[in-house]
Amino acid sequence: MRSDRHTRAPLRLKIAAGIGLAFLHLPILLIFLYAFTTEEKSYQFPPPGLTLKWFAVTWNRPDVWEALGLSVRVASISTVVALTLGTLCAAAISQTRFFGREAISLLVILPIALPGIITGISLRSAFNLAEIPFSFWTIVLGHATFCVVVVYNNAVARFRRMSGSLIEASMDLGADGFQTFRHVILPNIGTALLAGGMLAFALSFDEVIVTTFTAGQQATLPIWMLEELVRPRQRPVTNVVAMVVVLVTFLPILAAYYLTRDGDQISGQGK
Amino acid sequence: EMMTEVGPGEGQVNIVAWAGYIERGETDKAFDWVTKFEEATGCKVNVKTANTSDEMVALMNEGGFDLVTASGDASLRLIAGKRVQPINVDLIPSWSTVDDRLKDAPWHTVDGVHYGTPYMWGPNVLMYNTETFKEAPTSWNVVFEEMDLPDGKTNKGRVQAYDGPIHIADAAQYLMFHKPELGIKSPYELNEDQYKAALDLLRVQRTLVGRYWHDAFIQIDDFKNEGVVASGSWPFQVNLLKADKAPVASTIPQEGATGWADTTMMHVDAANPNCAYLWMEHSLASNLQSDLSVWFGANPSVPAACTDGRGMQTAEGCTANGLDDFDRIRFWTTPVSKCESQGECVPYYRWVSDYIGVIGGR
Amino acid sequence: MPHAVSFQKVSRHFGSVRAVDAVDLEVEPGEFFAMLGPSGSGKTTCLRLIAGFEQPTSGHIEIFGETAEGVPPYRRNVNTVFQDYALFPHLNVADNVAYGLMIRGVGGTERLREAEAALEMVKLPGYGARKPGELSGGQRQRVALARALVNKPKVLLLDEPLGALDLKLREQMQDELRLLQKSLGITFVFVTHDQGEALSMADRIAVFNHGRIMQTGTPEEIYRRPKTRFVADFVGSSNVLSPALTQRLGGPAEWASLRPEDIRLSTEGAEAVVTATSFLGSATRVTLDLAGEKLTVLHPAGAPVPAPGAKVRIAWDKAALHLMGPEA
Amino acid sequence: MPHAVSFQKVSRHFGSVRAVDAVDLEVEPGEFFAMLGPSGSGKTTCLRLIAGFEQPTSGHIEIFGETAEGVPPYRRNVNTVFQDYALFPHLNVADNVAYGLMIRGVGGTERLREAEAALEMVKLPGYGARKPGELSGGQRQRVALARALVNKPKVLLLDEPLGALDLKLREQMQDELRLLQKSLGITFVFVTHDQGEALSMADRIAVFNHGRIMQTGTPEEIYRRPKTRFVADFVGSSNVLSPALTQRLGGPAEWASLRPEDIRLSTEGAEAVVTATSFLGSATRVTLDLAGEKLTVLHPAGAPVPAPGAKVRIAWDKAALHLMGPEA
Amino acid sequence: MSASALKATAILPGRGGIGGALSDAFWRKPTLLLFVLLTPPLLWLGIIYLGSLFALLVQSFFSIDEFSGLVVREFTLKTYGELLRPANLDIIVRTLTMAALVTIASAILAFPIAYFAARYAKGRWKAVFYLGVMLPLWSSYLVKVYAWKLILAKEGILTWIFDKLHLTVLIDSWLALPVVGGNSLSVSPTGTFLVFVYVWLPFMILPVQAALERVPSNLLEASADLGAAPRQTFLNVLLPLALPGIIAGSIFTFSLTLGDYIIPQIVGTSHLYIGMAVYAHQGTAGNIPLAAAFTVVPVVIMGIYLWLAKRAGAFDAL
Ligand SMILES: Nc1ncnc2c1ncn2[C@@H]1O[C@H](COP(=O)(O)OP(=O)(O)OP(=O)(O)O)[C@@H](O)[C@H]1O
Ligand SMILES: Nc1ncnc2c1ncn2[C@@H]1O[C@H](COP(=O)(O)OP(=O)(O)OP(=O)(O)O)[C@@H](O)[C@H]1O
Ligand SMILES: NCCCCNCCCN
Ligand SMILES: [Mg+2]
Ligand SMILES: [Mg+2]
Repeated sequence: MRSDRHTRAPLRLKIAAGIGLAFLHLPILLIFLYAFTTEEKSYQFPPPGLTLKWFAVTWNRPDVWEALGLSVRVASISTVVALTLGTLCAAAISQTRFFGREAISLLVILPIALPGIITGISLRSAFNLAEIPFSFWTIVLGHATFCVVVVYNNAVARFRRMSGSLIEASMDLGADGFQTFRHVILPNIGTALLAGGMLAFALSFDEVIVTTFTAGQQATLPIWMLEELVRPRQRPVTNVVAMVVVLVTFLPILAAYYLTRDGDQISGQGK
Repeated sequence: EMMTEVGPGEGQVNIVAWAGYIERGETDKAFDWVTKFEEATGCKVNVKTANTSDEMVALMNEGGFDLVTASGDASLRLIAGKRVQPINVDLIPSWSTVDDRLKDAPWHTVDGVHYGTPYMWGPNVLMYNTETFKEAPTSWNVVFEEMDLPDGKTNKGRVQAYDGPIHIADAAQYLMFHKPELGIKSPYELNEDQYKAALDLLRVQRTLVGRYWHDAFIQIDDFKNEGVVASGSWPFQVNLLKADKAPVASTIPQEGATGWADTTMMHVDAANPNCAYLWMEHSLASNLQSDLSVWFGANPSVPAACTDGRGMQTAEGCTANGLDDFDRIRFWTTPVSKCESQGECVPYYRWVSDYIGVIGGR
Repeated sequence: MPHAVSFQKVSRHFGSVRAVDAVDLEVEPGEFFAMLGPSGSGKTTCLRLIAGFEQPTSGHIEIFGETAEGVPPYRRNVNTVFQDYALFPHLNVADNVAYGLMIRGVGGTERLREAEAALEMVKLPGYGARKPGELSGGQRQRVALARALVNKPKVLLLDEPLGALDLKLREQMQDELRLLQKSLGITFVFVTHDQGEALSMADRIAVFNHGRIMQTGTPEEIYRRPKTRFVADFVGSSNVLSPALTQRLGGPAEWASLRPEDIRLSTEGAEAVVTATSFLGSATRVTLDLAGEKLTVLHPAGAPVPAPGAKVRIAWDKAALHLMGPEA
Repeated sequence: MPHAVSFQKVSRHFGSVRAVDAVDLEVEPGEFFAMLGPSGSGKTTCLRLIAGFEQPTSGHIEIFGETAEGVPPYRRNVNTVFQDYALFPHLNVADNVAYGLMIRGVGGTERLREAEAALEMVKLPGYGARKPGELSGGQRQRVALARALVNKPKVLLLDEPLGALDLKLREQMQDELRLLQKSLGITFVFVTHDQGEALSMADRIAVFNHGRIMQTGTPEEIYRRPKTRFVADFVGSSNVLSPALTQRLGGPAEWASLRPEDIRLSTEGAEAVVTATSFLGSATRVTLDLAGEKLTVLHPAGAPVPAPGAKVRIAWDKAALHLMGPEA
Repeated sequence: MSASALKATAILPGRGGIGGALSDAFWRKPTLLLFVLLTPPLLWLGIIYLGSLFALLVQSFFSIDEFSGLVVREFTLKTYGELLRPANLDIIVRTLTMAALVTIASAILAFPIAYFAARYAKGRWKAVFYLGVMLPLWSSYLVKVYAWKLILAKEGILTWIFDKLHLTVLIDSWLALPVVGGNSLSVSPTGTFLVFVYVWLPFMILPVQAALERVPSNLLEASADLGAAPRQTFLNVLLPLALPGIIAGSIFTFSLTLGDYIIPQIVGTSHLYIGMAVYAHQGTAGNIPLAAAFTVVPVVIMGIYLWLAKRAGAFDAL
């Protein structure tokens, strides 16, 4: 391995990258800071004092748990749907050649390339036309639609890197279509699906706009936050929730990183 | 299709309401007029907050709600659009206690049929920062015309206005006082010239306003953090800011004030009609009217609420909130083209698009 | 006994491309059969037709006397060593080798034992626990071989299995492959575009061009008695003489081939001019200009090499001039 | 006149890996210089040191008499043809070739004219408008060559430029490259791990192993008089004889090399057993077992080939046995 | 081994069962497999999603009854007439300008981060960069936006910091500028712009980094070899090759800016953006036809954009 031909980065690049990262993170540190402020009605800087009580307060607020529960359920189901649809699509696109392939790759990207508000109000007015009442499933419908693409992209990229002859090799060795899927395809695209699934979960978990239009009266975590931020009861509670979400997701993100990185190395080793 | 009897509750009722209208003690434990209702009737109350009358109409048009606390500029539209159903006042025992001035008010009574129960009414006040204004401003000009405020600094960027087309009426009312030659009879009935004058005034206002207020809570925030010192507002914001010890007060300047008189109306396709009727009765019969008028700083539709001790309100409080100013307030109502005062007026849909234009700088 | 593989007028067209065009072919059981030809001549497609990855557009294929059309690859007792090996990156070497057995439901210990035996056969004992990524090219190639052989196929197909290896390793693997094939007695069908490889390894060779077989025969036949100009040219860098030149040199007016190693620089015979020389180690390649046609001579090591520009005379045995007819 | 390239005790270490280890090297102006060696022996690193992509850990480098250390690649009048060509995928062929001119500020028409001339030189006239992706491997190689040559560098570095091409194309390009180098007179430094390529193309060869130069010399010197076992073994598949065997065969107790083509099957001389034969076309390779050591003989075409298992006797010219000393 | 090899038949029996039969069928008729693979996603995306989108666009040819606010389902171009009124054109132009500026700024900010992560960061540092980009992506969008409100408010953190540094004059003179300025940073287009850039930046970094990782380092060496100084290599090789990644990223930044209505509502001057206009007409005013007509704008723009991006090969970099 000699990817490291350039040993040192130019100083200017380091500074620019550092400033960029700082720009990305200072506001997040601020969010963390205000999870500890003693001031509950409005924020003032610097915070008048620090306290841990908001963690307990948050823990004891049933509305937080309700919203969190709904968000987790919505994101999980959306991710499962996106994984299924995205993988099917990726398999069709990369394993076969047919008229309209290009159109399909465009179709998959459309829901994320069009602003969320369009997805939102299209679905909402379609629900109205079809007289479908808002429910858990209307939210999932909206979320899964724009999550498909992240799974699809990851899977297509992995399929592309996966040597085409692997599938033939498996069949050659006596495995039929299903056995090949189970023993060769799945293990090889697994980490890509994991990464895609995580991104899909993240997108769904944090989606405000599409949810606003497809949730009716249900509150997912972001909708709860919107309400809470606009009409604050105990402001730091939102910060506690945001902070906990970041910390809780830290490990899975790291895990996904190492998993997909290894996957790339394996499939890239063909020389 | 008016209901003839109230059956057992369905378990829930969905209400579109103004911010601060339906409290269950979450912001302040003392103000809770929901919990007891839920316990007594088994009807869980779900509230969707709306910020403008237009939002309310849109939500009701879309459906999924049982009740709405509609102001006069929304109620007639809802009735005309057949979004709300006639109310059988016989099923609401406390109907008789309603303020006589409101019982047959034209914004909820059409051809003698009632489309709701009155909820609350009040003025749109001028809220101001008491550190900037040592004395209450006497004219709305502080938010309409560029000037130096008593603290010696310009009002540019330090005042706000309501982000709803109905604010055109505030401008018209201001002109009624200052430009009588325009001949405005009602701020909701404007001919082309009068309308144009109002828009011109609002265009001047646009240069003074940094950000329009759309949400009561965001306005509160702007008064705290963005250096806003004067704006048309609701007593509700004044109350909350005062509770936070912010230096604000409110007044009704010499030009008078527009205001609102809201009605609890029921959706034609209400899924929970029984709970809806139970709520309407509750809204008139319980501590609600009294506590609400304290909480929001406005006037109950049941005058007895000021005095009968069911809630926190007192006779003095009601007077302070303007219970006796009913005739001075010009209540929100939907502008229509066939208007009473001068035959041909600019209809509301133009108010909507033109106000968007004004905010956008046109 | 039926042929190991038999093609009867087999064609495989892709749109307007005739990848395989009315090919008749017979591979005998136990034979080491090479398919040789330039890039795009249809060798791989032929192999894929045998393996079942392609279906013939027309014609009939039999494997050991049984009809193969319509039988999916996983039901053919035929295994393939892929050009890029196609080892499963997520499985270690032992599991790669045991894959076919696993699919057939052979139990865990049993199949690992057999895999280890196969690895021993390809001289990789004890490598079972490694991942394919941790092997060198030659080692991977052997694992691919073991993975195919462990299933005891009736025919083993190899698609340029040595293409990616460097020269030294390639020579070594050539010897090993041949030994293995002879000792196992399995029919090997081997695709290559390297004529040296085909000549040195195969029992018989089919030379492909444009989807058709130009000639089938033993290496000696192919090398010494090419039927066409194409074969003569492609197999060993032979000199192909035009009818005019052949006639000038004393033969009939036919196309002819003349091997570079059969030409001697001599004191008598036709005169030619040296245009270039190139040292090959075991010999020097001398390029001549003979009456406007290019001629290559393999000049044995040791003897003095003429300089470019020198005039030389050339001679050869009568028998070395191989005639291919006027229209080859 | 100074050397084109001169290394004085140049080392380049990567951590504990001594990629290039105290190398002394001189390349003469106008020379076709080959660096030959197994994978990982430091050839590429040497080339990168000349191009300026690597800096020596110690030692001194001069290019045409000027110190090269500390001079960035873009200020060296040296150009490289990369192993995988490194053509810019976003530029068409003409713009690729004209890149160096564009960088130097040569005007649009002028540089396209020069690019076209360079393309003509590599026999790709009229290909300017294509994208690199639309070319075959050989064509890309030529574009890379044109792109380097158009800058008229003083030294042209080529890192296994023919590695990715197939046999036929490779032979053709070898001839073309040599012609071009001779006609332009530019110094070529050429890296390869294919001994045949080095022998047939270079004026001089440096054989690398483990970051060190084992021997430098003309192809003939390298081939016929290898200084060490490693060189003998690596350059042309020579037979390397142990001191014991050499002695048995009548020589001194030294390591020796004996070329396969120098051995004759004969009626007298040492007796050996044939273990394998392999038809190479122009000859047959016969593998023998001589007193337990393996010996390869290149048996000329035409003569009858002994079967495996047969006993044969072998003979060679005294001069063919090249002694390398007791410790080579 | 050889003996048993010769005994077996050349053609083996199938696995049997439904799996076996289905597998054989798929093998024999690949179009059947394709059909099975594509049906679910096409039903979902092609029928439900595109169907809804189409139904929405159809509504732009309806109008609403001006008094009751109910939709009149008769074909008319009236709504488009309304869309083309100057006030609405202002909104469209304003939004496009903002989206373009946000995209350019994101690209400029993203490039060094992506470049460093792709070329120089190794091992642990690579992981740090990855987390550094992913974590902001995972932190709540809304909370981030509100954090910015806190930073930008007149009584906010920036003011506090600049005040401590005695540099308040800097902010004030910027805010005094026409067009970009305003009463405070949080009530100015500058503020809206900053928050947009902040929130969408990771969406730009990831594809740019992916594209840069795919640029073989020997192309950069080839460029240097041909005489190009680092700056020239950047302009002539690196930038063009990273372009698909930048375009892929810009699909996000551009489209997300086009449609967002929350950020300009929280941090901004009450000037409408397309997202807010759609939201207002749909939700506040109940004017679905006009809202639908407004959505046609991003749909058309993104349609063209995607088509161009596809041609530039940006989809591979997404
Ligand atoms: N799936 C396919 N679709 C279209 N054309 C194909 C397909 N497979 C092969 N071909 C074409 O058929 C011809 C023969 O291809 P084939 O792979 O059999 O050649 P080959 O002899 O193996 O060449 P190489 O030595 O380059 O591997 C070529 O022209 C090729 O482009
Ligand atoms: N950037 C680097 N970092 C670490 N080790 C390196 C680096 N570049 C080269 N090496 C090591 O230095 C040694 C020589 O490498 P080099 O690339 O010069 O070999 P080579 O002779 O060109 O081999 P090949 O024929 O495989 O190209 C190898 O062991 C290699 O792994
Ligand atoms: N991380 C949350 C940002 C919201 C992005 N939503 C994308 C959906 C587009 N339809
Ligand atoms: Mg092939
Ligand atoms: Mg190298």
